[in-house]
Amino acid sequence: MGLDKPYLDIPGTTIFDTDQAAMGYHLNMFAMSLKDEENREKFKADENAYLDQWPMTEDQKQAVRDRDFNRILALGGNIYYCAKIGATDGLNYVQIVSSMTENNADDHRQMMIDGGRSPEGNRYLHEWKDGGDPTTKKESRS
Amino acid sequence: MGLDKPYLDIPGTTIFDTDQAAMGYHLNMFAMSLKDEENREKFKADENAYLDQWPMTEDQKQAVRDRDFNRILALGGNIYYCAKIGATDGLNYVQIVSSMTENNADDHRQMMIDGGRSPEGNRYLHEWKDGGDPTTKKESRS
Amino acid sequence: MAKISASVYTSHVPLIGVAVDKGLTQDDYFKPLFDGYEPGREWAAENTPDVVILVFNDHANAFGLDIVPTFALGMSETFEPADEGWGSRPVPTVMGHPALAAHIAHSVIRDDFDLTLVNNIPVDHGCTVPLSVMYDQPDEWPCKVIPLFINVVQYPIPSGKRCLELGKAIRRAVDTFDEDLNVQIWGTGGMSHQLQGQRAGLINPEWDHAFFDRMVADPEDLATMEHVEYVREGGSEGIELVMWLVARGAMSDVAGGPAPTEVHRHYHVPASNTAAGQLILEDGS
Amino acid sequence: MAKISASVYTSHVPLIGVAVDKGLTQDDYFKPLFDGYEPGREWAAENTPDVVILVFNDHANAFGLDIVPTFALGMSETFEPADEGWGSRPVPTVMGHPALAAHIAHSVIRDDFDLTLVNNIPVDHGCTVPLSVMYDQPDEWPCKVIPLFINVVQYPIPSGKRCLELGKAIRRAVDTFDEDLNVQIWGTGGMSHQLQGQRAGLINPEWDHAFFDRMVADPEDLATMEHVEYVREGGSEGIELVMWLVARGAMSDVAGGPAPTEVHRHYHVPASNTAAGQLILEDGS
Ligand SMILES: [Fe+3]
Ligand SMILES: [Fe+3]
Repeated sequence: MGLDKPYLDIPGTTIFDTDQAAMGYHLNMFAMSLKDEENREKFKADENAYLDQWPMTEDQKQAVRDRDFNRILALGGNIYYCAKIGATDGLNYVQIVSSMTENNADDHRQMMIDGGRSPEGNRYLHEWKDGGDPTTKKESRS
Repeated sequence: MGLDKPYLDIPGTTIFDTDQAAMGYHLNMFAMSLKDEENREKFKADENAYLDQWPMTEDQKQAVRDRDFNRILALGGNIYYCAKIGATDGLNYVQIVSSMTENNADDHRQMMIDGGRSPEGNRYLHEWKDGGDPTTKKESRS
Repeated sequence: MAKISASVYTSHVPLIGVAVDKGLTQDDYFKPLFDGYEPGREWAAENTPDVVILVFNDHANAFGLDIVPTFALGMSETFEPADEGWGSRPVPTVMGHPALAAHIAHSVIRDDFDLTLVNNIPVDHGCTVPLSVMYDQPDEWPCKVIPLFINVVQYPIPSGKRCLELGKAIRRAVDTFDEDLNVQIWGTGGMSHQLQGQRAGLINPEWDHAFFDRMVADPEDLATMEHVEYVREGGSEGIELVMWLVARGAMSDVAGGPAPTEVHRHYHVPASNTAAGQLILEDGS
Repeated sequence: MAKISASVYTSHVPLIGVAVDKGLTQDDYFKPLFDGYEPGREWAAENTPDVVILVFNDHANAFGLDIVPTFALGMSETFEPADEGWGSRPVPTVMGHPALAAHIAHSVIRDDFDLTLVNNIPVDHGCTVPLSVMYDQPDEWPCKVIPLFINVVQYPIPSGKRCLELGKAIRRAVDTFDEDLNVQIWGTGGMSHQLQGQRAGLINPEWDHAFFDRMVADPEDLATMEHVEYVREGGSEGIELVMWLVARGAMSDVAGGPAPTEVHRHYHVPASNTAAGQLILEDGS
């Protein structure tokens, strides 16, 4: 049998396993490099030149340029590594996280104050109209 | 109880445990740096300047300058790390290893061809006249 | 002899650190959270240990993808706060306890745990935020800290059962350390939260409260929970709660001793994207 | 399905690699050693596996003192030969098998082994010399290799029993991998030798021969041997022999299957400072 991945049946969720890690190796190592102030400055000064130092796929680079975190995760990114891209932009975690959802940052902050997203209807792929396809545009979900 | 160290009762032998590793941290990391050709060239060009980049004790630096491998080990060095000092000098393992014993390199090589050092009389500290003190001059042992 | 006297369980949300660092703890947003931390801080002031074994996960600050240890124990004298992308937190250097760490390493590896031993490695919010939660803003942390890194980021990650067993082995190790030391063990991370994907923002108070109850009353049973349940019910980053089991395994009741005493429990939503929880158990023996 | 068909046990002395690299294998000094390797090479040519799980220890080339894993599994596509101080060996890049490595990681971690997973890490003589012993000087190695690093350099190190159990877990993992793969597992290092101190040069043929016999006939019993006996009888670097138990644990007889068949045994003193040994066992099932 192949790897047992019961977590694939959870909608809107990408588990960072060895397959994702293999796909996203350079993407994540690029993102992790931004923990150094010097590298953040270089990235901000010339984003394309900085990205070209890393043997990432063009899709991965474009997802970074677009700050499309759902796509970044689908292409092997891990949220802790890739949050450093948002940090470099001066964003906080609520801003980064909300960008992957149907909410803007203010709505997301308010949703959290109101108790967060309920697990009801969000546990299994079949509970989502689009089957929880992570590449579906978030607006079309609900 | 403290750490159980039954290996302290073996003569002429230093086990690289967490205590030795803590003592020898910078010494070993200096030695490991010599796995890079560029660093070997720097070390050969100016040994003292290179050593001064590492926060080692003066004793450790002097043991390196003296290529006194028994002393290097007593001060926390590990043979695999510190063999790179010998490698940088162009020595092979028999030359490095024999320097810690009563033999010169040729005699040591011949001893190995003749079957090596017997375990007889070399298993316990009490079997050695000097009690296996690692700081005893090797010439005075037998 | 050294002895583990208590265990603390707490979220380690970065924003909680920001609130302390920037003096925002009495703002409307943070006040209910920090009011709930007050009893824990009073307890901490009266029960300052010599050493905390602080169980947490790195968040891409100490380790990259080149070396991913399942369990890594911090052996060195000092651990510097990491720059995680926003600059380093203005908190004291974390001071280690190399002698106790070495003793634990020898004992636990002999006990069939395949630890990775680490030196001179930075510690991120996972380690420093719990210290701020308990000790606020001192010039120096009031105790030594042995960081214990658990991989909960890149799957495969260790099972709940394995985490509980590691805690048991750590208790056995501490019990045989010569010096008189008051040791606490802190399990950190959680509670329910999800930082990624379209499901981000998930919070599950019922599940979190049940987790508290089972953590106190029946950790062996709780330890059988599969990873997928943590993720489905508690969010993808709620998996961090598995680390609480390491601390729980170090309480004497799981080895047949008396039950621990619950000193304090606190739960608040939200801290940033997270349900923040805290639990303090004094050892029964 | 994948299957572990054989295990190979061999010394990995740097000088053996030098002899191959420099074409010295027919010199007076090396001829008796390499004559004894001939039957193993013939067997290797007729029994080339798809993948070798190669058990060895790093010698301060891949890991430093900042991160010391007990067990580390190589996950990546390629592993470059290390420069150990004398320049890199002129040997092919070692090609990994990421899919099987990932499967083993998931299975073995679920089985309570606390692996460290490593990527893009150099491999030293511990890995490349056994390949030269078996395959001489090909343009490319004839099989994929999954490096498995065991810490036998900085104490605490894993027990013989733990190494044997790891081998058993690896067999269970390989048995459940979907693809048809012929897998071998090689345990390397040893035999008796000591590279340090005034006792350097120690060789113990009686003990080495007994080690061979016990390895074949009763690995469970051999696995109870304490580290101090390896060091006292087999020399401080003879401790490497504990790694042979990982490979031995992956033979089916230790899990109740039929005994393996001994294909070849070879012993020669000296290779540099070391007693060189080789043993080949075909799995019985
Ligand atoms: Fe966390
Ligand atoms: Fe070796």
